[in-house]
Amino acid sequence: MIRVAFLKLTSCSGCLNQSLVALLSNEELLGKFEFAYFTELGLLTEDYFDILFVEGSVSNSKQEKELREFRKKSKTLVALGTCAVQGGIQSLRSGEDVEEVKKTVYPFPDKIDIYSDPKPISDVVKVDFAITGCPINGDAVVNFLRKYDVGGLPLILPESVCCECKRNGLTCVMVAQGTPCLGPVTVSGCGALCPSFQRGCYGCYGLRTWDLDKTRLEKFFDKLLKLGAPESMIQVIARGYGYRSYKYVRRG
Amino acid sequence: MSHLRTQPLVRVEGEGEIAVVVDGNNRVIDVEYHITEAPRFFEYIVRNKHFTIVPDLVSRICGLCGSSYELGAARAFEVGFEINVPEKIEKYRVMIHLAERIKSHVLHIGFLNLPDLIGTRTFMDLEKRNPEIFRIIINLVKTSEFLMKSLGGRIHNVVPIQVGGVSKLISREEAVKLGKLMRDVLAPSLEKFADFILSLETYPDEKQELVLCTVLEEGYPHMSTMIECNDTRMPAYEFYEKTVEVIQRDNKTALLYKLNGRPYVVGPIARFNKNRDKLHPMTIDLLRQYGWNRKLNNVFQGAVARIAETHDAMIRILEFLENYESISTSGVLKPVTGSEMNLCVNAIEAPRGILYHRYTVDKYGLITEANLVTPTAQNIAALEEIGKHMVLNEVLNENILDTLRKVAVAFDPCISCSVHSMRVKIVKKY
Amino acid sequence: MINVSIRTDLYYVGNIYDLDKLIRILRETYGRRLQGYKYYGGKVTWGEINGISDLPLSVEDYVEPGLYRLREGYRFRHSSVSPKLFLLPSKQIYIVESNDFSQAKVLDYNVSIQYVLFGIKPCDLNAINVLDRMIGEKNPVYAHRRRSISAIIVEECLEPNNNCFCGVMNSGPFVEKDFDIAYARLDDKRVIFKYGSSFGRDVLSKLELRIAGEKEVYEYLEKTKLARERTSAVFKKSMKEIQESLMNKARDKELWLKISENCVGCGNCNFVCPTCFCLEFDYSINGEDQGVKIANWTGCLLYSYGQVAGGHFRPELYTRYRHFILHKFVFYPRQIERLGCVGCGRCITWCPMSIDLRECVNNAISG
Amino acid sequence: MQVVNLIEVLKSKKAIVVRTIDEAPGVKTFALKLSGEYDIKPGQFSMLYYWGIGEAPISLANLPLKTGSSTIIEHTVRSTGVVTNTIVENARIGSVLGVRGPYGKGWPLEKHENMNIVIVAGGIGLAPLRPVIKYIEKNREKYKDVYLLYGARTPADMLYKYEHESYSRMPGVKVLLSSDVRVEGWSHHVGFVTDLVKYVDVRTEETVAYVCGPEVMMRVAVKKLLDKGFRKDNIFLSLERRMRCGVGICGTCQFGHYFVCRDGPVFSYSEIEDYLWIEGV
Ligand SMILES: Cc1cc2nc3c(=O)[nH]c(=O)nc-3n(C[C@H](O)[C@H](O)[C@H](O)COP(=O)(O)OP(=O)(O)OC[C@H]3O[C@@H](n4cnc5c(N)ncnc54)[C@H](O)[C@@H]3O)c2cc1C
Ligand code: SF4
Ligand code: SF4
Ligand code: SF4
Repeated sequence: MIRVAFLKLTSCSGCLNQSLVALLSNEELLGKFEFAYFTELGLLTEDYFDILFVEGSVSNSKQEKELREFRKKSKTLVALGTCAVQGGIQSLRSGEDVEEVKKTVYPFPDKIDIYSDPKPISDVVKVDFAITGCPINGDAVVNFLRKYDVGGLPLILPESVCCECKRNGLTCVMVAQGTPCLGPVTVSGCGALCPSFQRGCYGCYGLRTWDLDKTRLEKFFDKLLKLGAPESMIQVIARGYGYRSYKYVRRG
Repeated sequence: MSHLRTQPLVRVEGEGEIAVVVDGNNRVIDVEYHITEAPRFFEYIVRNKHFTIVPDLVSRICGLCGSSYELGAARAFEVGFEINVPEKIEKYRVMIHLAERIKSHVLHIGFLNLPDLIGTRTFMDLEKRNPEIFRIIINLVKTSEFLMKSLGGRIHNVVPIQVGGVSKLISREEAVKLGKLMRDVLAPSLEKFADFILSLETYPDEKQELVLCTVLEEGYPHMSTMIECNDTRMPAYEFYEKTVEVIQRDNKTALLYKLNGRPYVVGPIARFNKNRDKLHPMTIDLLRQYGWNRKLNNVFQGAVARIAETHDAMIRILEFLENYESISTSGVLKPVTGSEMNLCVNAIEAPRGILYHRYTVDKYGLITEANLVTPTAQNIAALEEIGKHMVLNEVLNENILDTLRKVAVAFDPCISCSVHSMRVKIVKKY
Repeated sequence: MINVSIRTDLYYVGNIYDLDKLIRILRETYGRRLQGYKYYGGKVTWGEINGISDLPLSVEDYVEPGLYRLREGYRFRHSSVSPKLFLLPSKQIYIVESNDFSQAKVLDYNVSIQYVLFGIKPCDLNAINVLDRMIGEKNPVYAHRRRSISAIIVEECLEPNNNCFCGVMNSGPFVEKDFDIAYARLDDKRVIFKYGSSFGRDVLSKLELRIAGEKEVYEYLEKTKLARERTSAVFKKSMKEIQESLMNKARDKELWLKISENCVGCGNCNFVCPTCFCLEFDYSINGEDQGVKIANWTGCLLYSYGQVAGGHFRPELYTRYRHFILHKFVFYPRQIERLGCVGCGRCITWCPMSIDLRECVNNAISG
Repeated sequence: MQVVNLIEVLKSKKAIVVRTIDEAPGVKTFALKLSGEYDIKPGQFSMLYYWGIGEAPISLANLPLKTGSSTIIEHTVRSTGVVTNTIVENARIGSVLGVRGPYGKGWPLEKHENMNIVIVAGGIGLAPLRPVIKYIEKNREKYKDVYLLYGARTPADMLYKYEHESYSRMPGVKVLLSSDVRVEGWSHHVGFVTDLVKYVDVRTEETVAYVCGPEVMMRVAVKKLLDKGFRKDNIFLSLERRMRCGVGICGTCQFGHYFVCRDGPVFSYSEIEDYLWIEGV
């Protein structure tokens, strides 16, 4: 049996739940993988793991330490979800004065132990494979596990959401309805969920880095603004879901 | 310990700890439940964001009941901007919300609570102990996943809910198919599961006096701007911003909520005990068969409330799907941004209890301030009181810790911070 | 271009209800199944045509680069889909194999079904010709689907849309061969029919249409001529000069960088293009422990195109954008002796960045 | 008319690993046993399938060996990505791999009888050329002088080190080696393999060159060979492009108007002159 662990850092458990549900829905996997560590299920064996799935970003030293310890016990580490891969939605506070941030929520802000910016886990440990998404698509986890079982990893194809949108035979909401859509600059994987519900993508799988540079991206954002997108839509991908990539893209 | 009241409140979820304080003779003198999760500052990050994107943002607060956040926020803005969502569309959104209730309750009972009720270590052990129930639970998880995906695109952070309505509804054919699947697969599994849960004889029966709070509505509680606590009714704004006390304990990220100095309880128990006569008649029938058509005595009986709500939700969704008319017009009304500051308030019954949203929005449609109160945060105080009451003055032993863990599990603070994973910390005081 | 001596006996006139009759005859008398542009839920997609109510008869597409609106009207040109969706499915399981390679399954072809492509456009017909030569028998999935098409019924365009340039690509807006029946809407009611094969003639004879009068034929020819002209005045140079010029400038990096400066590499143009045929093979394992090879659409504008282990043959977007243009205008002719672009304008319409292929070609040859 | 079936086009044959050889860090040679005929020629390639993970085009690395009812072929695989990593890491004697092929056009060896042959190989590029050497060895009398110019980043990265001596022992065969970096104990050339072209001493009109290696290296080689007086149609290159199907339906291996899988991978320089110098074509 392949021993699997799920570790949660700063996040919402959504990706863990997606994984859990996906696993239970594919029972043949239950015979091949053993949950060694999964707090939701009350499993807390802590010796060694073949696969460690990590959900969430790192936001304080305690988590950083825990993550390093778990890495040491694991053969393969998989970053699960946009939080782990890019920092996630909580990155929207990155670059801001952390004391101010604390103050808006806590009466005693100085008691809160928190980094100024949430870190993607690749800042702390070596990541062997990344599954992006907020939340991840459960199919990606199933695909990963099935391939791992035979000795390999899935191939990551760098694509935009538009590719899935078109393959699914959807009508482009941006061109045909004038609805602002972040699909062209967002990493694929969700199956073009939002366009399939007749709304624009808001970038939850993170910003693509390949092929984009600052000028192209700015031109695209201008286009969205012209279509009436609120600034916030751009902030959400540039400073939240795609925070890491955006920095990379801007550096060029 | 410092007591104070402040305006902005915080949500909690994730990893937790039980702290037991013992005296020199190893007797328990105090119990604290801590949420050790690092905060994500949603109240901060929604600031300066346009209100139309806020439902999608706040749905990321919870990976289990994301759609409650989404719908709760959307409704808050609709209330604030006086947008009238057409009845049919509103009904559709309610169905997504009920589907989430099913999914959440099934996960909670199956994975977290059931092991305690039947005395196994984890859900996985059930495979050998009771393979039939194991199968049934997996089946329920699968079908409720399918239901969520069909109505909302994914199992949480659903896609169609937007301020002003939904972006797309399923077609009539899809509804018929889905209805059939529910009737053929979900319903029979749920009947069996309900039979199992309602016939268990392991529920503790002693009475707990609880202050119960729900949103106030004509039907079974769901979403409203009014709150009812025991018999007192008041606007949600007044309740959360003026009446309840908020306490931040030393070094802890979670805030405690109290009402007139006392803990109160939100969630399935509160809803059930106050409104069980408003459940679907078929659900009431079912409860009667097992003698459960009565007030629940304590939080350990929460599974009964959850099964009842799951059953009720399933029947309502079934009826909805089987009489489904597709609406051809687009489901989203374009909200017009107000010219002044708008106060947008709403309270929604997430699976675990009342979720309160309050946003102030400026004339450009940007959020200036936000306040979110989650069910788990509100239940922590009650959790502590009940836990403490059960173990006070006893000599510390394994059983005590287990009891404390069970109390938390029964409350279902949130799947990820459920006390199955809680580490126990013992503090000595001499 | 158009024969001046008018032969009226080739043409018949009817109205849109004759289209319904045509559908019924094909379905009932000939037992065919119809595939075509389908109006459903406020959109035009691709699917099975069961009657006149499935046809996009009372909508019209208004397009600009990067913009598409369906509005009331009777001049539907096209949508983002094309017959490619039917002939070369966007994602298709090609083969399922057991892990010792002892067993293999492919999808069951239902060879007995005879399809008719109904109401496709002249550019679509030409695109099918391109695909026939490009993939034809090489890809069994395509070949089977192609063979299942027993007849092709074309709707000609008397008023092409803003982005159409089929004239200059010699693939529209009317058809002269490779079809069975073609029809065009003279106005919102009258429809003029012609046949292109004996099968087409037989079917038309069952419709009991009136033979066209000289005036109607004249009107039709006049309109086609105008439409052809409108879709021909696009490029600054002749096709031969364009091709030479494109090849000569292929190494001018600055030029191509400029031309592709607005592109974000999303790949929409590839997917909507009726002649783009590239496939990505995806390997996975299914729930029954079988290895599955799936063919998905891919395209040269995607980063993954040319990406190889430890490197990349076309890392820069401009090289892929250049490939798109060179392929359509230069390489296809070298591969299959005909242009790869049929001038349908889809890539222009559906580009979220409103990039206009015509402009790019013009810039490339003059810049 | 009978339409070809997908099975004929895409089904992999079962191949059992009968021998593995560690060539260099991350590079292994696998001898694979297939039942029946597998008529693959030097320069052609197979699609190797690691079941469930994916396929990769891999050149023939030795002449096929027919034994009774089965054929043994050799493929040298360098681990670089998803499929190759999995093969190199997991495949051992007894493992089952899938093989489709043979595909592509090989080296036109038969056309070049009675000529001198200059082989220029860089790194893993020796793999598709090794069967050429073996073929010449078997048919030594058919060819005149033979040069093998082989370079790698370091001597350790060289393939088939255990055979180099036997190559140079063949009559009329000169083996010139080169390492990109200076390494202790290395007595051969230090620098690029293309530097060795200047040592080739043949009448160019009677000589063909077979080149395989990284694309930059091939470009330099072509330049030097042309400078030396080689005719364009006497220079042959084995090209590499991203490849999915191997049979000309996926379109991802296009190089100008060629499909590398069907029209290549071996091209004469005169065929691809138009394209070779265009970045990213
Ligand atoms: C005609 C030909 C002959 C080759 N012969 C050999 C050989 O003898 N030995 C050897 O080690 N390598 C050879 N290669 C290179 C080898 O095909 C790649 O290293 C291999 O495909 C990488 O696959 P991957 O899955 O490990 O890489 P990933 O990057 O994970 O690639 C995924 C897929 O992309 C395609 N791909 C990736 N890289 C290449 C590439 N360089 N060329 C073509 N397709 C690629 C494949 O379909 C591959 O499965 C040859 C390539 C070609 C085109
Ligand atoms: S709807 Fe969005 S994702 Fe789909 S093609 Fe249009 S821009 Fe791309
Ligand atoms: S379409 Fe965009 S926002 Fe919607 S699920 Fe996909 S990646 Fe996320
Ligand atoms: S390149 Fe553009 S205009 Fe030409 S056929 Fe393709 S989509 Fe149509």
